[in-house]
Amino acid sequence: MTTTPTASDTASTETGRPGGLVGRLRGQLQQLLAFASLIIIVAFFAFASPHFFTTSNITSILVAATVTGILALGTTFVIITGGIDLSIGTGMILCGVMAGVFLTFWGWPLWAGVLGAILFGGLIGFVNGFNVAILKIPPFIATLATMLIAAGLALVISGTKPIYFKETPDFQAIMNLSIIPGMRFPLGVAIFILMMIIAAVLLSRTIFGRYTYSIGSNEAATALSGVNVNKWKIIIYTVSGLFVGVAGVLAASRLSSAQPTGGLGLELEAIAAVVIGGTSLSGGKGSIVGTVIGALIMAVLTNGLRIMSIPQEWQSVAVGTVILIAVYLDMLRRRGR
Amino acid sequence: MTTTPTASDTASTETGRPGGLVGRLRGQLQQLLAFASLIIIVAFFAFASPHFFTTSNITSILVAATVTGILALGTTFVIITGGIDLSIGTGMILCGVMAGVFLTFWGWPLWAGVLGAILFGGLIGFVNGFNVAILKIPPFIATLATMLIAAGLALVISGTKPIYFKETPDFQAIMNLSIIPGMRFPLGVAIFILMMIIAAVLLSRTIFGRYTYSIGSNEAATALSGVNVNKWKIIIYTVSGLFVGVAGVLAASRLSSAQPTGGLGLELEAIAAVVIGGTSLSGGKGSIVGTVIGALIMAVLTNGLRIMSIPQEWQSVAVGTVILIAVYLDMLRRRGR
Amino acid sequence: AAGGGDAGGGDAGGGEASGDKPYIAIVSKGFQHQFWQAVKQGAEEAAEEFDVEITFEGPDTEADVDQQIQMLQTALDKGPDAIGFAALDSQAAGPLLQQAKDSNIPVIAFDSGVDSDIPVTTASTDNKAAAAEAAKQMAELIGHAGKVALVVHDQTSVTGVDRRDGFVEYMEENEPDIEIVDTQYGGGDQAKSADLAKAIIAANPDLKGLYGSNEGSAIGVVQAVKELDLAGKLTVVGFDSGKAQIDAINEGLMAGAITQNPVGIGYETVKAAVAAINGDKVEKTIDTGFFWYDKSNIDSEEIKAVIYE
Amino acid sequence: MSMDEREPLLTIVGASKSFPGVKALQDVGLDVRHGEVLALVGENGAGKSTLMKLLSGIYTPDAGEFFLGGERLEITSPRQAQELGISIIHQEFNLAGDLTVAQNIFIGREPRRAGIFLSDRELNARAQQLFDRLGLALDPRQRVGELTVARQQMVEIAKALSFNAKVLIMDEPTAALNDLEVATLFDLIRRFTTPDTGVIYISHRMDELKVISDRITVLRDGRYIDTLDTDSTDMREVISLMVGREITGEARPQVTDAGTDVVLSVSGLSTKGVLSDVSFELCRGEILGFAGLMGAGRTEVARAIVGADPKSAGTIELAGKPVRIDSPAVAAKLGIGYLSEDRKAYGVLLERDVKENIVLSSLPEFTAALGFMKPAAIEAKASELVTALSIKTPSTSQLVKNLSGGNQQKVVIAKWLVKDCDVLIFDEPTRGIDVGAKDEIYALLNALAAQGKAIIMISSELPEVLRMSHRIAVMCEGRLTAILDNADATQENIMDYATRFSAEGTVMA
Ligand SMILES: Nc1ncnc2c1ncn2[C@@H]1O[C@H](COP(=O)(O)OP(=O)(O)OP(=O)(O)O)[C@@H](O)[C@H]1O
Ligand SMILES: Nc1ncnc2c1ncn2[C@@H]1O[C@H](COP(=O)(O)OP(=O)(O)OP(=O)(O)O)[C@@H](O)[C@H]1O
Ligand SMILES: [Mg+2]
Ligand SMILES: [Mg+2]
Repeated sequence: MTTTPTASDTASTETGRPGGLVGRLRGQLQQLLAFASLIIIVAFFAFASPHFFTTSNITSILVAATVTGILALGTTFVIITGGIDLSIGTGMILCGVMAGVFLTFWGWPLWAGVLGAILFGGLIGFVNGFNVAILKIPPFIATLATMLIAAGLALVISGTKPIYFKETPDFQAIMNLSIIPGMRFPLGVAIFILMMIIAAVLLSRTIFGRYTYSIGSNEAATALSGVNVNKWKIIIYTVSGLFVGVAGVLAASRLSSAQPTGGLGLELEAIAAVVIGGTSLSGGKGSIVGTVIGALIMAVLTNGLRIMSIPQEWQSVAVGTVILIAVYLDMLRRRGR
Repeated sequence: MTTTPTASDTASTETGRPGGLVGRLRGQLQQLLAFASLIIIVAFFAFASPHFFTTSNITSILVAATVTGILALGTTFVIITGGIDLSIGTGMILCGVMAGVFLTFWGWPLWAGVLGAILFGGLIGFVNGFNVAILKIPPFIATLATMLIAAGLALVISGTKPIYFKETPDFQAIMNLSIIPGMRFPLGVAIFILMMIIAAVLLSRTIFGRYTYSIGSNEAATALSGVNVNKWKIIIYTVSGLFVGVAGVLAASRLSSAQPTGGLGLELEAIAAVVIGGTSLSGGKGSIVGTVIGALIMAVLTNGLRIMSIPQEWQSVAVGTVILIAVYLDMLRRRGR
Repeated sequence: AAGGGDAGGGDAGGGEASGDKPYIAIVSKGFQHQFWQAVKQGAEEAAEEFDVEITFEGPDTEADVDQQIQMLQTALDKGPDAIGFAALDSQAAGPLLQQAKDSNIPVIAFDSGVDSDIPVTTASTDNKAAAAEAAKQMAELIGHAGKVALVVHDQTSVTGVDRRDGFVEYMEENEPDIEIVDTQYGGGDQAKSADLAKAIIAANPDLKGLYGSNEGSAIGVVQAVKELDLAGKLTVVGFDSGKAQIDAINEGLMAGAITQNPVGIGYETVKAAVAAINGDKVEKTIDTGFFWYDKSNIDSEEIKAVIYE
Repeated sequence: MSMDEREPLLTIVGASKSFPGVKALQDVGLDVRHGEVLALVGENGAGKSTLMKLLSGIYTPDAGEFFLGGERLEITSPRQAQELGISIIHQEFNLAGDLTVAQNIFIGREPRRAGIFLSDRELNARAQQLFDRLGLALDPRQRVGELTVARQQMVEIAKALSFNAKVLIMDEPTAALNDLEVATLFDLIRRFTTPDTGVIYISHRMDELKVISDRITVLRDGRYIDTLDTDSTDMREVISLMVGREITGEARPQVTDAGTDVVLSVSGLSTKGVLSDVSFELCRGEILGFAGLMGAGRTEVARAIVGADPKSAGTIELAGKPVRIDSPAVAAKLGIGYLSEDRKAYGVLLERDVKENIVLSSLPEFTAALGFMKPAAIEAKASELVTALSIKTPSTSQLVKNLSGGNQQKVVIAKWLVKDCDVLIFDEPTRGIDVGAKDEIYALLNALAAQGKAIIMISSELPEVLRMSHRIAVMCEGRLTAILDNADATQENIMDYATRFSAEGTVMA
């Protein structure tokens, strides 16, 4: 493989930037290979339980993957820059609470409340970006602090009680509205898919995505080339925050209530999805398709083990083992190239 | 500050290897500066509450810091290599459960059971090291998987019930035995201090510590210098695992029972302590003194805010904010040099 | 509509693995704590007795509403004959309960109840009343005067809030000389609860009593008393049971505790589910009760039946 | 080249810069005239790179003023320097390895659509145009991380030339290039210089200066020494100004007799895609030079021998016994040391100090019982080598990243001198090293050989190869095309063998 003249094309597509048609096909082939783990897992469960491969359950999996998946999409950008964002879990909770504040406490119209909550996510991201880029606080610490602050504020602002969307009963439709007649295919999943497309386009076709890769690959060189690295880092964290806002709105919509707690641990799950999808925590490499596959692997595993009624204590053992195997195979394949 | 001729000495001591007497003194001075954040926080609480700065409460803080602190000490090595270990929290829980299995289920003598549990921690570390070094699974994913597996196994092995040390009532003395007559100074804290010394010596005076820094600084160059990087990585993760084992024994000893749940979240707390202490997550830099200071900052903050009866939801906001400020000031100081 | 089809399949296939037995999926509020393990034990006993298949699962923490909703969704997708459900947030579960109703799957609520008319019955304890009983006992033990503090396992979940409010409200209404100086939350983690109880004690040297709102919180409080050598000087009142609490009561470290009847809750839940499947009539509420136990009655048959090690 | 009577294009007056413990520049001034190539020379650590970093906005000067075309400049950032027309090729590469060649060249200047959307097609086309114009055979779509050092250097050059700069600064652009590539580079420089532009050219290769420069400015120990007209100057004078003493570099070695007992025997060595069937023998006391064009596979031979890259075929015998080497650790244990050509990626630990780097490969020898290190012995050894190689550093506790490029290179060499290896493979060992120090390193290599060590020296500088090697192996496209005795070798026949099988084997047309 190394000797084929287009090996470089493959490599470049791995980073989401297809180089010509051949490269594009090769890139897709490679993603298909990563896809293989997912397919094997799905096939296994479909074989093991008659309840797994039903339209209804597949929808359930997509619903379950939506919130973490959207978090993972947004945080993929941050991770490609070589950063990390631990605040996405509790940040999402805080955005949900803000939706409750806007809609229920302040009586804003639906669209304004939703927009407000999403922008609030952007604000959290902006603060992270500012702390990382301007104050030079390491991303791990900067976002850990935001994680704690967001968790606290969600409780403070909500008065440690769930906020229900009494004024805007339609709010729950954002996640739950069935958009395909005769099927339980909720709007939230469609939004998830839309977010995938937005993320993929952003990462592979825009200047924003290019600088994301460039900063992650060699921040000093990028700065020396005259790119305003600080500005772009702030933008990247802010965009990731907007994804957090969307996830927060969907999570609250799903539960018809803004729960002021929880969210902790979701950041690890989202980051795991990103890394399982082949994005490197040291930056410079990664793709949206990978993240989507990673998020689906996690969701399918959790769902499948529950459907099979595996005792709960064994479930986490199984998830851990499967993650190890899937990533190991992926490594083998990459080294094999 | 910027222009002092021996600032380079300072820099090298920062990583724990004193360069001559002057360098040593300067290094200590610098740690003192990092120490300053801690002192300020302590001073603040001492001023704010008369109940804070009492022998009894200081002991409480040390007891509270012991388990997380020992985890942080061990994981400092892993982080200096540029790795990360998410399995320390649940791994510790599993080691406690194993102590229960050895002592209560299998009736081993006290010393054997304790040793067995510590070595079991080493085994967990070895598995992580093997997965990272040989299978080339990224540390984040390798240890995330171990985290899940350990959490599950702790439940499975214990039968989802706490294990009590009925056969070895002395077991609880390991953490709780009062070693200074007339004062409530428990053995566990002394063990914590002993572990600090061991870790500091390992990191700064032995070939083990030197390779830890080398691998973190430039793994490829270290390998090309003829160092068996894979072997040393496994050793480093194993040693970190032994610290996890010690922490697990102490945690179980404190409660006179091996609790099969919990531990999740402790890994982030320990990693935060390490990073607050100035160790870089990108590897190559760090010190044990820093980690100890970091762990104490976390413990003092939590305790002080509780002593002041700050409402819990505000506590996490305050902790997050203080961490941000402390690390920001530390950055300023470093950049200032 | 698809859900209905699935449920039908479930009926025909008889749920999980073993052929014709009715299948009851139980989604609780927790799974790792001894309390929930005891509920599970009761449910399993009933399953044995009535020859039905059950599964029992619950989220990692009682704050994790979303995880519970996912578990409920998965349970519905498995097409059970009945569902046992202890809601972390009734409102959040609304759409899924509706889905269960549409699919004709009877829902049995347990523990603290579900705020909805869909469940055919609710097997629960009144947590608030139970906590008030703990407050009453505490007041008597400390002579109706002095400072007390609470270590609560959770700030937002129904059990956490009820067990806090029941205690606090009783004191406010009935004990003018008792001052509640602090309430802190330890997530039910023993070590963390011990650390924060020590901080409360340090900040209030004249504290008379401490109340731990569940097993982990109560044991944490006991541990703090132990580490500070305050046995006998501080009155500790707990909640739930478990070996450590029983030992603490026997050793005099803890004055006493409230226990619900978790085994009974589990048993009644499955029993009611079986009745609902068979189309029998069930009472709208099943009160599983709560009990105060201390050194004096801990060995009685009545208490032995409702506490667990 | 015609000189202008106008004011100098660029003037630096009184520039000073200190680092902790180091006065890197003291009151340095120079000027670049319109249309000229000004060479800047000086020993390692003389302050050349630092001066250029002041000019390109990376460091802020402690004192000093800059004038471009008579106007005073306030340089605050690299971007601003670029906008002012100052373009620089740094001594250390500044490329994003995960991006492609074209993406690297146009970072920050991407052709956009609708403000935010990219067109890689257009980007690649522009890069291709640039390469065509410059006559470089680079693939715009190749990932930079996959390129050899030399090709990465070409990317840097292309990038610098793609700005419409007034002043082009090149900090040791030829350190990784061989003669043919250097010739092409000079061509590019000549085409670049017009009456409105100027070039500052930094190099340690004295022979190049005659060819390309108009004047030569000499720095020593951070101070300005003198500026000379190239045409009327003898290079020996420049060198003595640089180092403060006379150097008598011989053109050809006094080749002592190499031994005849074979230490290392490589046969049929192949790697996936690069090497095919490379066989040679290396004797005790011998220096075997490896010559070849960029990408000929010399580095690959070395990496395959020490097990840094997997071999697809071939056997290696050490003192007659076949050995299996699958990692550099095994190689080191067997007494084979490898010094990489890419010091930043594979040579130094930038964030660690000098002594730690020097003893890295031989740490077990400085370790007592229970793994405790012997700090005194380490310090003594490190100091010894700092003196022996005249490494310019305030102390052995200085972080390596704070050393000048050439001094970093010396640290890497020191690392392998400490370790007692029977076979040493030096890949471009004098990359970035000044003339004076080069002589010292040559002397060291000769001494090592005289002690009976076997040395492979890979070098892109033919004079160096000719001067040092007993025998010279020439490679082309992954094959060994000849092994010549020193006496038979000339620059001409080496180049002949180096281009033996290649119609389009060179990077530059
Ligand atoms: N960031 C820094 N911190 C401390 N010292 C530095 C730093 N950068 C350079 N120096 C010191 O300044 C002096 C001049 O370094 P510079 O890199 O300018 O040398 P140079 O002439 O380019 O040498 P070379 O030919 O080896 O590249 C050296 O002694 C070097 O150690
Ligand atoms: N990391 C890599 N990935 C892909 N191809 C590579 C890599 N490194 C080297 N090559 C290819 O291997 C061939 C041999 O390169 P090598 O570095 O061994 O040559 P060299 O003779 O040392 O030349 P140079 O002067 O460039 O160092 C070249 O065609 C090069 O493109
Ligand atoms: Mg230089
Ligand atoms: Mg080479």
